[in-house]
Amino acid sequence: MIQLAWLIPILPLIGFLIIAFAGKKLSNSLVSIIGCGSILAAFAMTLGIFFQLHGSTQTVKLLEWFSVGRMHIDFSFLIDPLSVLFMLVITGIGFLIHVYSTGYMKGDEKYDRFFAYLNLFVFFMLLLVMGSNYIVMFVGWEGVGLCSYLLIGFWFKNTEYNNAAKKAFIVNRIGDLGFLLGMILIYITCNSLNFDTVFSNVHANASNKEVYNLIGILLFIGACGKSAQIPLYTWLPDAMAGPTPVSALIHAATMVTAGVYMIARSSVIFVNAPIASEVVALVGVLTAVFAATIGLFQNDIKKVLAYSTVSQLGYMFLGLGVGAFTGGVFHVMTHAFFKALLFLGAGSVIHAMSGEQDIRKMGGLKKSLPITHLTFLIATIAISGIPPFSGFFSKDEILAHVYEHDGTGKIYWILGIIGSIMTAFYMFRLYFLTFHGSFRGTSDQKHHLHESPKSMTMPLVILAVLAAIGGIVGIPNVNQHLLHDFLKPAFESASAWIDDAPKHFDMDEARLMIIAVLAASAAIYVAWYVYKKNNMVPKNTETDLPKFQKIIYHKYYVDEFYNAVIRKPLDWLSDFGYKFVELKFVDAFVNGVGTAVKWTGSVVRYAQSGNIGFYMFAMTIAVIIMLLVKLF
Amino acid sequence: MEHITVTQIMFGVLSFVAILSAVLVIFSKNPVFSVLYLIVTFFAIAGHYILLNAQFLAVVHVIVYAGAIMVLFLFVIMMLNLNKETETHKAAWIQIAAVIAGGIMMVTLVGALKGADHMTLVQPNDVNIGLVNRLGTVLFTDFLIPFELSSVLFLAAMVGAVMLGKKSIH
Amino acid sequence: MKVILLLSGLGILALLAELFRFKKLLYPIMIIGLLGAIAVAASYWTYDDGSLSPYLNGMVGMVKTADGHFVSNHIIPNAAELGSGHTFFQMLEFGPSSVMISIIMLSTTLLWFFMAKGFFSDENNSTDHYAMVLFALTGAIILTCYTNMTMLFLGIEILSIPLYVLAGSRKSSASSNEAAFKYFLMGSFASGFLLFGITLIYGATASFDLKTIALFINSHADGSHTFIYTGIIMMLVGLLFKIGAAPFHFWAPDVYEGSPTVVTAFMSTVVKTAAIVAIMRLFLTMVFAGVDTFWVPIIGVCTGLTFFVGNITAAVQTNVKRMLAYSSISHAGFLLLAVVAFSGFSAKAIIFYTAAYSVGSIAAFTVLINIMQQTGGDLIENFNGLGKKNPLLAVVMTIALFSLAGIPPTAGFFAKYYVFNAALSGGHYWLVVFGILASLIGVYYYFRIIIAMYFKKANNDNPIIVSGLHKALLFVTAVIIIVLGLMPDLILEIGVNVPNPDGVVQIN
Amino acid sequence: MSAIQIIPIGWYVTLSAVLFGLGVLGVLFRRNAIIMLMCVELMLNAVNLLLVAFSAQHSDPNAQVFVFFIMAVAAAEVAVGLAILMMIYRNSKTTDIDFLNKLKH
Amino acid sequence: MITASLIGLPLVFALLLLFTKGEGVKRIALAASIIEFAVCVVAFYLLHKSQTLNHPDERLWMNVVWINSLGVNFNIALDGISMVMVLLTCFLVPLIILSSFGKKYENPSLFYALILFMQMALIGVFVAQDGFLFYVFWELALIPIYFICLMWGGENRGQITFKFFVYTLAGSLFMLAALIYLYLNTSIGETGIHTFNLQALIEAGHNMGATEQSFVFWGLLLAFAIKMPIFPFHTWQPDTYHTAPTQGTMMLSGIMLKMGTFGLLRWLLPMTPLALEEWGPTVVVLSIISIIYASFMAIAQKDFKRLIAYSSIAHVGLIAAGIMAIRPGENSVEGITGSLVQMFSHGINVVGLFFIADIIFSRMGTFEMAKLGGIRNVAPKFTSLFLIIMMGAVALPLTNGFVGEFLLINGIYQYGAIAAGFAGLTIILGAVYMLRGFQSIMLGEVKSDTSSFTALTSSETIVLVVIASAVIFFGVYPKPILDIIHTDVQQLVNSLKVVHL
Repeated sequence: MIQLAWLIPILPLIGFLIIAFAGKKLSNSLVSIIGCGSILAAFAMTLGIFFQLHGSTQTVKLLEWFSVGRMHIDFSFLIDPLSVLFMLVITGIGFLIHVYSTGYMKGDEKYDRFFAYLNLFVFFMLLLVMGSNYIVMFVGWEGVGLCSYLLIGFWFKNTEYNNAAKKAFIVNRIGDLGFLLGMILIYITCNSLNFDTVFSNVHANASNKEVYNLIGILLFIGACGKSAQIPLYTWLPDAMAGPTPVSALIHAATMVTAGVYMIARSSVIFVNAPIASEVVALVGVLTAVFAATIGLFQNDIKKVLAYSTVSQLGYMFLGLGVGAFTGGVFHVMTHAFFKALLFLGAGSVIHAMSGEQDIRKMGGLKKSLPITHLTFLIATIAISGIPPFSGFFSKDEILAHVYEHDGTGKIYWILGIIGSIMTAFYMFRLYFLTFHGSFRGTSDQKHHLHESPKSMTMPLVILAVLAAIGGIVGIPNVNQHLLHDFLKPAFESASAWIDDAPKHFDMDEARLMIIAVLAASAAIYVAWYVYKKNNMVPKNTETDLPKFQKIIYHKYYVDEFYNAVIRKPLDWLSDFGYKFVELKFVDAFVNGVGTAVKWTGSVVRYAQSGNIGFYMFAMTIAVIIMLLVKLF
Repeated sequence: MEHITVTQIMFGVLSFVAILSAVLVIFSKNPVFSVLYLIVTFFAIAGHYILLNAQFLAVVHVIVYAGAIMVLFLFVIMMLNLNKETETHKAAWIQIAAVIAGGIMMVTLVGALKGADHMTLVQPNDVNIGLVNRLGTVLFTDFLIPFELSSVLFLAAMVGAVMLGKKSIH
Repeated sequence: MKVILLLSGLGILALLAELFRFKKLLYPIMIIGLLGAIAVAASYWTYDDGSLSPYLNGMVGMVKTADGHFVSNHIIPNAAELGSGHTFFQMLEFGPSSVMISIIMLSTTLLWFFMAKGFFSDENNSTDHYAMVLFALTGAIILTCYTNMTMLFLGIEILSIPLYVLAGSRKSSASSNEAAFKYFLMGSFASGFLLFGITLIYGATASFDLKTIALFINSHADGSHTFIYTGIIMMLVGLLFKIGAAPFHFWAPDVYEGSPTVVTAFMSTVVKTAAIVAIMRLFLTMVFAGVDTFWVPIIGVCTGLTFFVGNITAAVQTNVKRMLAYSSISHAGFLLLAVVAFSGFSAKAIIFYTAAYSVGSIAAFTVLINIMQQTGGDLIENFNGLGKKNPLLAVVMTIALFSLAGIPPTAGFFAKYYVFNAALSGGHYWLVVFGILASLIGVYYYFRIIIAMYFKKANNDNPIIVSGLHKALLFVTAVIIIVLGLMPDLILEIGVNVPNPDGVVQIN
Repeated sequence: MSAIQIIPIGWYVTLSAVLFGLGVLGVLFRRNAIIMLMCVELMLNAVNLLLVAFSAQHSDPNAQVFVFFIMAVAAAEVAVGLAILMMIYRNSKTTDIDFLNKLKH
Repeated sequence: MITASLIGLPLVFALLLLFTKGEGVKRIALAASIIEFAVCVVAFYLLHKSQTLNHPDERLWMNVVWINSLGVNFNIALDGISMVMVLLTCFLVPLIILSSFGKKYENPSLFYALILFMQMALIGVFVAQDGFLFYVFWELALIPIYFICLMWGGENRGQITFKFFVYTLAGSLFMLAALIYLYLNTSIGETGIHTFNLQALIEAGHNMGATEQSFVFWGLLLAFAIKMPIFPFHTWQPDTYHTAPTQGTMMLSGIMLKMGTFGLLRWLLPMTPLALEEWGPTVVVLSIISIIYASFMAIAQKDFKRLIAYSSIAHVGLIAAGIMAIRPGENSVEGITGSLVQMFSHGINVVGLFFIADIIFSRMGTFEMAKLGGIRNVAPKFTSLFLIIMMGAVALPLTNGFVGEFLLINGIYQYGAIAAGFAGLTIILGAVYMLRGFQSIMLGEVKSDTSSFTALTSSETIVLVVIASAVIFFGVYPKPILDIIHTDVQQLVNSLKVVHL
């Protein structure tokens, strides 16, 4: 079974090929069947592997790709607990979202195209997590970027959407460059790009910290791009332009966690790169807090979720940075559950609201959308870190490790708690504004309000269950931390340097837990007080906002800042370069040579005056010069 | 050289005449005078030839140059009715430039060849080389080919002169 | 010698033709005569000795010194061993290079006759023109094989005097008159310098015989060369004048433009070839080899100047004929570059260059004549749209211009190649750079015609009709250009042997 | 007894150079084509004189023979040259070189 | 023998075409190029076999005397490096010919004859083992393209093509001088004649002093730098690409600029070790400047064809940097291998892109991106093909652009991390301009002009599909290319002489 693992990515690829080439001729239902079926099959196979794996690590070779110098790159797959975990998330949640999409995208004229892209995305995502070397990972890495581009700009008639897609692709590419350079440095250092060789090599030459720090930072730049960390996070909120299932799958559950996967995969390198790890943690925690503050005052339902995603990703990196690899991966998993659920719920709301995304125009949807409401609530609680929902456990594990981190740990921890307070606040703000209070939309919308079809609610329910109970795999202070034990082989070599083990439940951790829960509860209370009890609705006009709120509402003007500092100068520079340097200088110089020749010619020709007296005069002068120069 | 010999005096006189008349050739306003001065120059040169024991050549020189070529010049000048000051006088600076250029040319040339003074006679002088029979022998043995080929030259010049000189039919 | 006799005989025959009224027969006789001359010239070919001039003791032997420079190896020839070529009274020597260049010039003249057919038909004395050309050719042949200063002088005059006449042969045309006058007056002025130079060299060496001069120069220390040096400068005036090199080039554009076009074609091919071969026989043999450090810089500077003036002025011309005149100055620069190079490759370079350049020029001038006759002008715009109007003319013109510009696979490319080869082996890097720049500017003005032919719209649709003879001529020249461009060994293999430039002097 | 035994060859050289230079000067100075032609003749005569002097110095008749050829050529040149001048005069009624500058640039 | 026939066939067909009239010409030309491609495949097979057997196949080379007196031989050989380039040529020419099927060129027989003639010259450049032969083919390739541009080009072509011609000729004349200089320094054997043989030239180069080597180096480099082109020798390129008829642009960008990079590889690298040591860094810097500079220029373009033209400069800059970043003696084949792979890939991609530009122009009559937009609405198939080819151009993995670019940046990194960082900017900037172009042409609401965008004709579809398939095929399976060059690249790298200044 494991040797057939190569089929797992191939299945969605086949799905993609069929739909892409024959999509026009197939009926929508057939497209759905192929699209969902291929993912389901992949999921089933993954499950099979999961049960057969027993903590082993196996490599499955599909075919040789290229081999240059010391570099031998195969299309081969590494099947180990880490990858299997991600595969499960990808295929599992991927399948659910496919199913959801059959309802959500119903009636769209490019229904087949959508499924084709989704399948292609799953293919690349699987490639990313399954690859047994950095190159295959990079293939997936860039491939998901492409799919992200295609899906964000799925409704390509809208210029803004296109811009968002383009922005996503380009910002990602900035990160990709870092990844690429990091990869090359790995190759130069370790003479290979295969994970096993690289890691054993790093293991053997652990003292080479400077290089590993550089590699780590370069890789992390890549992760920043893909996983939307400061300073490369700006694309993710814009990426919400894509259809909501896309946001759920790509921009919440799977693709954005690729960075986490990459660092977790490279754990051996990072544990030997203290500075890089510190950078990861620092950027993670800053992003977590920073994005959370922006989330506080957003009014677009998807934007709130987007910033929340950025923030949660920050937590994951925080975990990775302090060495809590299992914690980070754990949070990836739970986050996938509840964030996918949130997005799908939001999608359901938007679907019901005929495309409206502004929460100021919603309210009181509890009644019309009971299932959506319930599942959304579960997810909200989960993300806010209230036990016993899944988010609590994963976040707790990260924060517990952070607290113990040498030096900066306490500060990180405080920041983490602040972040989670804000998370709880804005999530419940979102929840109350959407589902409670009175309906603030148009009567037309009110008339249309309806619960979504089965195909959409079923995935919601399944995800709600997972979001609720997903945390049990990582309950601390049980003799067996399931997830940790499962992932152990993947982080074994890293654990030679760092203790990634779950904390045994002691008074310290209990105190931390209680503080965290209390803080979150307080935030929820405030949200309830403001938005439920007082029925406060964010104002429509910006002018009334207090200054700091306005700044936050405008996302600290970071986009504007980037525009002014990077994009505009880039445009200006290229325009200036073209108009002045290229045309007026380089090209003009070349043309100037021609002009100079002609000008000289037009002057020199006057020596040919036609007067024979002058001719002979010139000849005589020439003779005189010759005689004078050569003889005296 | 302590004494100035007769030959040297003759050399001086002839040279003076040659140079003076050459200058006059250049600076005479009337072309006819130029021709006449040139003939004087030629005679002076012929005198030099005689001094140098090239008697035959002196004779031929006078016949060809003074007798034929200069007459031809004179003839053309007369025929074209150029025997007055028709020459336009361009700006003075052109003339000055010409004089300066020519002068420098002259000085340079003289200067360039001054270093040759030390060249002395390498072999005893043979006074007979200028005689007809010696020249004839050389001309018809060593220089036979150029002699023959100069006929081509003459033919070409002749035909050419006729070609250009005769009036076009149309 | 036989060639010279044959040619002068032909010339006289041409003159007689008018008298005895067999003008109709004359043309075929001319062709046959020229073919005969070529055959005779070829019969002088000897395979056993390939040096430039056996009489003048071959190519200058070149020795490469430790610092990478080439210097001539002054080895005094042993007089007893000299003279294995076909010498006549020690005046002429029909050595390998003479054979090659004679054949080139004779063939060019043959092509020229095809080109000129019909050109003088409106003149009442076309036979005189033919006779003049043949006399000039006689002079040119003399210049390929002289071994005596007398013959050099006579050759130049025999070449020049008919040309003065030919330049003025459009008697009613003011520009033809002016051309003839300028050519004549400056020509005789230059002859004066040449003669003064010859005299000075005679004064130093007591001989007009090149071999004796060579012996003298090579056996005397540099200190006693004042006469020689001055003489060389003065001779160079006359010779550089003939080849049209700056700063003695002023006559060329005016004369080329003013002369009847076929005469211009003759001047820019045969006459230029003769002039360069005259230079070659003096400077690339033992004659002036002993004083190369003296004359190489002089000719080098002239070469650079020639490149500059010729090309840069050609670039601004609008009149094709005048442009070709300036371009011929530029080609003179290339020929001189080979002389300056003063290496074992120089002679070959010159021989090939003259061949390539002559054929290319004949083709270009043939096209130009047709254009002039049928559009009434010789401006570049008269070529507009030729690519559509008459593809044959356009294609041949293109090939010819490519050859003149030195672009493969044409003969002109190899010509330039050999010149650069020679110059580089002689170590004249800056002149090579100059030459490259000159080639580029050359491309500029040649391609203006190509652009006009293929890119510009024609002013009218009048077709250009080409006579059958000209068609054949154009075809043949194009083929020769291409064939020489692909198989240069056709000339070079049977040409002058290149002595080993790294080795020692070759004395047979 | 030849002058060459008494008079140094340098004197002749100088004389010839002066005459030659005068010829050049004349050619440059004058504008009348016929006189320019005459000055060219003067140049040739300077050469002839020098040749004869050298001939005497070297006791070599070759130079004198060479002078014959120069004379011959000079004659031929003059014939052609005057023919050209006649032709020009017929067309343009002038022999002034300043009017013969239609061909230029 | 087979190599000679690779050169001979197009020539024969070109001559044949000259004497053919009528509409059938294009089909004959297509057939000819396909036959040529078949021969090329056979050659590929033979080479592969001889490599695996490690036994030289004499059918792949030919060495006969051409100009005896100069020591010039008609010495051609197919090795792995040249095979890739020949394969590229033979692969692209049929596509280029096919791409012209929708057009009516005046005087078609001449047009196609010139294309085939150019193919002949290009193949000659790639297989020449003799310096002189190389130069002759090098120039020969210039002539047909000049006429193609001059006779069938767009606005203002006279001036622009002229600039192109003179500029490139300037470079090649200096190359000629450098080659002659090398030639004159070759040792002479019993024949007493120097030789232009590549190995002899290399030997001569190695024996020269540092200054001499520098001159030779720059002479050669100038030609290659102009042909590729790299900054600051590039200004002929955008205008020429823009003005040339699209088939001409394809020939220029797809194949001809590879002459420059190929020249670097075969003729410059091994020739002058001292100069390489001294000047190599300068060239790398220039190349990297041209990557960034051209990318900026591409961003500034409003005209799609010009955008592609500048993008081509950027790509070729990367290739050049990868080649020149070699450090002799370090046995790092990545840069060289990458450059070859990228030459191959870039040829395919850029031809595809120019064809796309042409398709758009043929329907809309403009390359102005501002006037286009929304074509995706009416031409989904075209969009997909465009997208695939564009992804190849931005070097997305699994497209052909990736392997080469990765190896190139790898090679440059081994040379210097900073250099690689700057060179790698192409990944970002490439995405910027390409996506901009794609977006403004294809995406957005359909405009009144673009609504009439007619579907692809069958010939257009075939060309684009073949190119797109190649983009993906060589992205997924670059092994054939890598295998065939492996030995020779290794040999080249090993042969580089280590020097220390």
